[in-house]
Amino acid sequence: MSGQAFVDQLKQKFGDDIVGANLENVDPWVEVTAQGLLAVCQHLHDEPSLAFDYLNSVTAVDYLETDPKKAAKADFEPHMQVVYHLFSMQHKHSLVLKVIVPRWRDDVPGQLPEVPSVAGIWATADWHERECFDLLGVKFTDHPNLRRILCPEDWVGYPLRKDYEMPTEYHGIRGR
Amino acid sequence: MAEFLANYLPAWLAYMVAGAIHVGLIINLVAVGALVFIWLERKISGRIQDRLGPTRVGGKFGWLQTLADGLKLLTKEDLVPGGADKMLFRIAPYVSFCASIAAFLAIPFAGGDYPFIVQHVNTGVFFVLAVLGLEVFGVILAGYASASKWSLFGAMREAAQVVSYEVPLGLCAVVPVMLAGSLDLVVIGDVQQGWFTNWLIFHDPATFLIFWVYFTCATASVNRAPFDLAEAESELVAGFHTEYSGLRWSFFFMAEYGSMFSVSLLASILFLGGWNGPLPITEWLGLTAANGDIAWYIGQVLGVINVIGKAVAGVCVMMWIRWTLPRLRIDQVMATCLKYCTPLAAAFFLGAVAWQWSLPGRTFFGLLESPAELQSVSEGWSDATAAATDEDEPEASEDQTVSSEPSRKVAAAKLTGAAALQIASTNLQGGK
Amino acid sequence: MVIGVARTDFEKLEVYQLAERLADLTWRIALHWDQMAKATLGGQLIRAADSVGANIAEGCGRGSYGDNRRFAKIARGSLYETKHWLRRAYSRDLLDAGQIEQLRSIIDELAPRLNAYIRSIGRAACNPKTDTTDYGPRTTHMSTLVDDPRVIEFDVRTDEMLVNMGPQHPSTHGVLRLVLRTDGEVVSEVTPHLGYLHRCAEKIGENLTPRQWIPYTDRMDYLAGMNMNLGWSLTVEKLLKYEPPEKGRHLRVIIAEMGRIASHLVGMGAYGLDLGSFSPFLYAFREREKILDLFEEVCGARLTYSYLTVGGATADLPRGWLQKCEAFLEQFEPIIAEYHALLTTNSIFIKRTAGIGVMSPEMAINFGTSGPVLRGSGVDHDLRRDGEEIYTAMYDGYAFEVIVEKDGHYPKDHKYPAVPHEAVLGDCWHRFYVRMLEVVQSIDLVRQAIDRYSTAEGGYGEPRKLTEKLPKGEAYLETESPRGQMGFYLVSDGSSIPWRARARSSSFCNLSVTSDLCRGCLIADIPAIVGSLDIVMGEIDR
Amino acid sequence: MGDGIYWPTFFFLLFSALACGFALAVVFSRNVVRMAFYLVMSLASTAGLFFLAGEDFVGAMQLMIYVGGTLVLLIFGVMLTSQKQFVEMKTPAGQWIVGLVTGCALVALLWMAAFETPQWQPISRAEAEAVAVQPTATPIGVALTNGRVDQLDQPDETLRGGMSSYLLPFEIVSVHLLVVLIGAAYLARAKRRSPSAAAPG
Repeated sequence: MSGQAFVDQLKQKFGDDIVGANLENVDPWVEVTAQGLLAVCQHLHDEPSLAFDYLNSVTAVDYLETDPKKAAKADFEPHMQVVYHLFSMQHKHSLVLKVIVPRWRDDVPGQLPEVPSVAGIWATADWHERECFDLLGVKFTDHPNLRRILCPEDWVGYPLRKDYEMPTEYHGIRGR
Repeated sequence: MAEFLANYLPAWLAYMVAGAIHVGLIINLVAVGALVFIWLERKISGRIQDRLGPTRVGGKFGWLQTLADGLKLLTKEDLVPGGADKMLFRIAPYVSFCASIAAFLAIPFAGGDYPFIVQHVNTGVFFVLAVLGLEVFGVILAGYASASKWSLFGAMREAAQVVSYEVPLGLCAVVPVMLAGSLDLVVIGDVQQGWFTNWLIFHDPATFLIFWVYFTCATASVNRAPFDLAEAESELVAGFHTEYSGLRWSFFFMAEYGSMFSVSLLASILFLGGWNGPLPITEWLGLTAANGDIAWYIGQVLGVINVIGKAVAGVCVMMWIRWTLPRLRIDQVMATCLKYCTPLAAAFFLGAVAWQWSLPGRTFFGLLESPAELQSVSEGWSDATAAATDEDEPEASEDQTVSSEPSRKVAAAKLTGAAALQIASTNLQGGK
Repeated sequence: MVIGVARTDFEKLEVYQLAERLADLTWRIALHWDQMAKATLGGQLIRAADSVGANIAEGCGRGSYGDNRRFAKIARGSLYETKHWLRRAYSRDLLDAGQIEQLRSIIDELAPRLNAYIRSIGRAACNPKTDTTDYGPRTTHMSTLVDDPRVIEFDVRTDEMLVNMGPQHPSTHGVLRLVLRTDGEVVSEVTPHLGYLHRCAEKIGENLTPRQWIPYTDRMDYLAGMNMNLGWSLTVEKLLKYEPPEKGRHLRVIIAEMGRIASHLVGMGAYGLDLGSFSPFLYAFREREKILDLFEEVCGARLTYSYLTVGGATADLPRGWLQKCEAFLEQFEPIIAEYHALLTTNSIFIKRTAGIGVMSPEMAINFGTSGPVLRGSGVDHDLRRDGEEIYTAMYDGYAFEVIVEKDGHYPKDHKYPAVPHEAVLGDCWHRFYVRMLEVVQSIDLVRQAIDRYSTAEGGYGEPRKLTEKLPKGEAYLETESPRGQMGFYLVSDGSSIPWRARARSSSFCNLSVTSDLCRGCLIADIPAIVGSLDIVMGEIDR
Repeated sequence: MGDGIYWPTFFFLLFSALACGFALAVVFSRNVVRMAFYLVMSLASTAGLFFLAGEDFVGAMQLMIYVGGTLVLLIFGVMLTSQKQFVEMKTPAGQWIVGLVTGCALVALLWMAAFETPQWQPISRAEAEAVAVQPTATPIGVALTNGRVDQLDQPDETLRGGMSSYLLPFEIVSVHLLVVLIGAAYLARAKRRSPSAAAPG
């Protein structure tokens, strides 16, 4: 199935939940709204002709230019992309899904952006989402156990965010 | 020895000196034995694993390596965990070590009229097995007093395992006892003199098989791989001795090697002819009591070398197994004991009884005539009525034993056994 | 050390549920009172009513029975205080008849149950699953009669223990920490805790050019550094749309497959260690050393190579290296039979691994496992055959079969020991076996690659410029590294430094099945199961 | 030096002092495992007394059954079931009194029994040394299987036949022990609520 036809088909089924697609990139991607993510994923997983039964990775990319000079020239508004890489064991094809959310919910610093958890569809999402929450501060709603996984439980901040600053001290250990 | 010393010293001092010498020899045997065995284990494991093992300390073969290790252990801090029961924690290694040493009290190193033995206990087999079972107590105390969960797991495993393995171990030891007609280790060793065909392992197929059951159970009861569940380093860090350091830790090791040595000694006496070599060389060379003290003494020393050599071979086999096999799981260890070893031991025991009943007076799988020492015991098996009617039976057996230069003690033990069997047969008759 | 920590799921306690109902009801009642009543009586009443449940919960979380009992008694005090405030409210005409009836029914039930609960603490932990204590006269539905069908007979009752396996433990392969809930030797729950080796390599990747990040990939799966280098290089090349020359392609196959052999040797040896067999470990390291010698000759390093890089490799293979490599393979191949004798076909080894930690293919896929772990469950998937074009092109024209049990048997291109009848597809034994067979397969592949390499024309692939600008866009690529599919995700904004560099670790996903695989096993099975997943913490924690 | 020290007496006193001392330690100790440890020492000293009396078999039996078996199992049980690490035991005053009364009664009984035994006088050294050490296991084994050794000189054949053996009582005791063991295992099985059955009901 060609890229465009596939996107059209998805759009037909899910309407406005499919926000857009980039078919020019090396790995083409489809953009989904946070509200529609669960339904789309369930469809991708269950539909026999697609059968995306394998979730390679869940991660997020923080789009924020911290340098004020470059920020003026940046071609994007600050936002957060949550990226899902899917694969089908049966058909040996892959797909990239993206969910774009604000860096902070309602633009209040400290309020984590929310994306529904897909751990109910792919068990592996459990740990990937925990890592994503830990390092990038994306809150996956309805996640069975959303705790930090790589950093200590009492760590402050989300290290992979572009505006993260390493704490000067952690339990008496100098940070920088 | 006390009698000998009494010629030169006052009686009370003679007893003390003799006792001190005996105890000193035994402690040295265990301690030096442990040193040698640790070195041996390192060399053997090195060779098995395609490397050299220790090479530096003490010259060519690194033979002083254990001593260097010992010195290092001596200088290490003696740690006691904060939450531990301090008294029990400190005392536990000594309990293990004492039990391990005590087993050597009743193990003879050479037989005959004046056997090389610290204390001639006439129920030697039983005593050694009982005392070996005490070693587990130190391990359990150590595991419990350490206040560490890993130690506790180790102790629980040890308790379950050793208590279970004593059953088949005892059953296996009963077979030589039955064939020799005595619980006395000296007697059991002496009845196997002559050619290697007289060794009890070759007595019949059942004894041959039960020897391997014995060896398996012995390995398990001294906690050697693949049964080293109590210290299973890949699961329990170091099991019961996780919290120990320095000298106390080394005491556990000395106890372990001491026990390995004593069960191997027991195996060599019970099954492998004890101090009797495969060929009756001492008899050929005339190294017997009849040819004077010096000859007798040399013969005895040869016997000691024989028995220790066999035991060391047994220890080496245990090491070989350890560096080859993976470890069993605790439920598999228990299943091995309860489902395989115990029934097998029982079956082979019955097999040995049946063999002895049907083919009395034969040895080496029934191919050869038994030596005279075994005859007197096996007579009881042959025909109860015949024994009962033969009034001169005790004297007859004495004649036999005298003719083949056996020890008086063997004869005495046989006499009691023969008398008892005689009564038994009369009883059977009376019952009819 | 505390044996028998009370469980913290207080929510399931009936006393707690009643206390919750009481607190919520008083809240709803007091909400409609006037300002004066709210400020005086209402606040006090709600505080007292809330404190009943809060103290039960806090006591439950305290761990020791003494504390628990103390807090439960405070809860009882709060209940009496609530009663007092309700009596005042009643006498001041703040409650109607219906409300009084509701409150009375709750309090009448709560008071005796709370008393019974206080008495029961210590006799049974506040663990609703094991708790059969009768909480009072009215709780007929929680009978402890022997013929009650809900009561089952268990083994000898022992206490639960919470044990930390790791981060310093001989068999957790580095700094993994497993928290075990055990009952005697049986493990009821395993919770992995990671992050002891976390260096946030991805953050470092956002500050370095792709070629500068290569050494950091070495330190992910430090037992197969070459394969990590390859994965990242290919990802960058995918974004650059660059194809290395043919000779470089074969060079990469030689190096990657040798890396796979070296890595599987550690996996095999360490698995022996986990099961208490020491010698195979040294045999494996003896052979691995020879591979490391070869690698050292190639790039000068023995562990962190940084050899394969964006564009090809940092240098061509030295002269005479291929002969040494072939000599090694010649010497190594017959030795594998020894490993089979010591481990694969050893009956104790089979007893310890067969039928242990069985993972169904569905579960393996659902948990995103990969590599030998996935194929050990019978899923026919290998990225060298099924991966993306840029990766499969490397193996184009090579003859190899995916090592997986299909239709009840493994590929028959070599002579392998037979599968024991105890082994179940997806158990520890199969995972181990797949690794052993992959070693043989890799030997084959290296031989093929050596043939092709020596006849190929052209260069081996010069490294790209260190500060070369990347095209704008993003690329994700997974490669088949020894432990599974190692994925790299590269987002570029057009500068020479990536906007985002992400490493998707295979061991990370493989480890995530631990708690499901280990449920209800014995303590000794945990090293067996975790070892069969063959994890490397450097890659998991990154 | 003359007679010097008569060592058997010395060891008798030593072992009995140890046995009594550790027995008292058992009574006054509160920690269950320490108690077990003291009990082991006390029983081992008693075994020493047996060895001293030439009863090797009974001594070894004492070691094997009590020390190696019973007490190990006791500690095993404590380890498996204890709520916290080191179990302390407190004895209420009432139990002290009961214990004291029972203990005193027992001591009085033993005292009487000991002094009513006619041989309870020290024998001369010459007599002591003249007593030959006999094998201890053989008579027991024989008595178990086919005949009573103490009645060997019974002249009447028929009477001798009647006192054939201890095998039947021994078997009865064994079976009895087995029954006790199974019963204990049955009682020790804890009852727990099955999660599956509780969920729907």
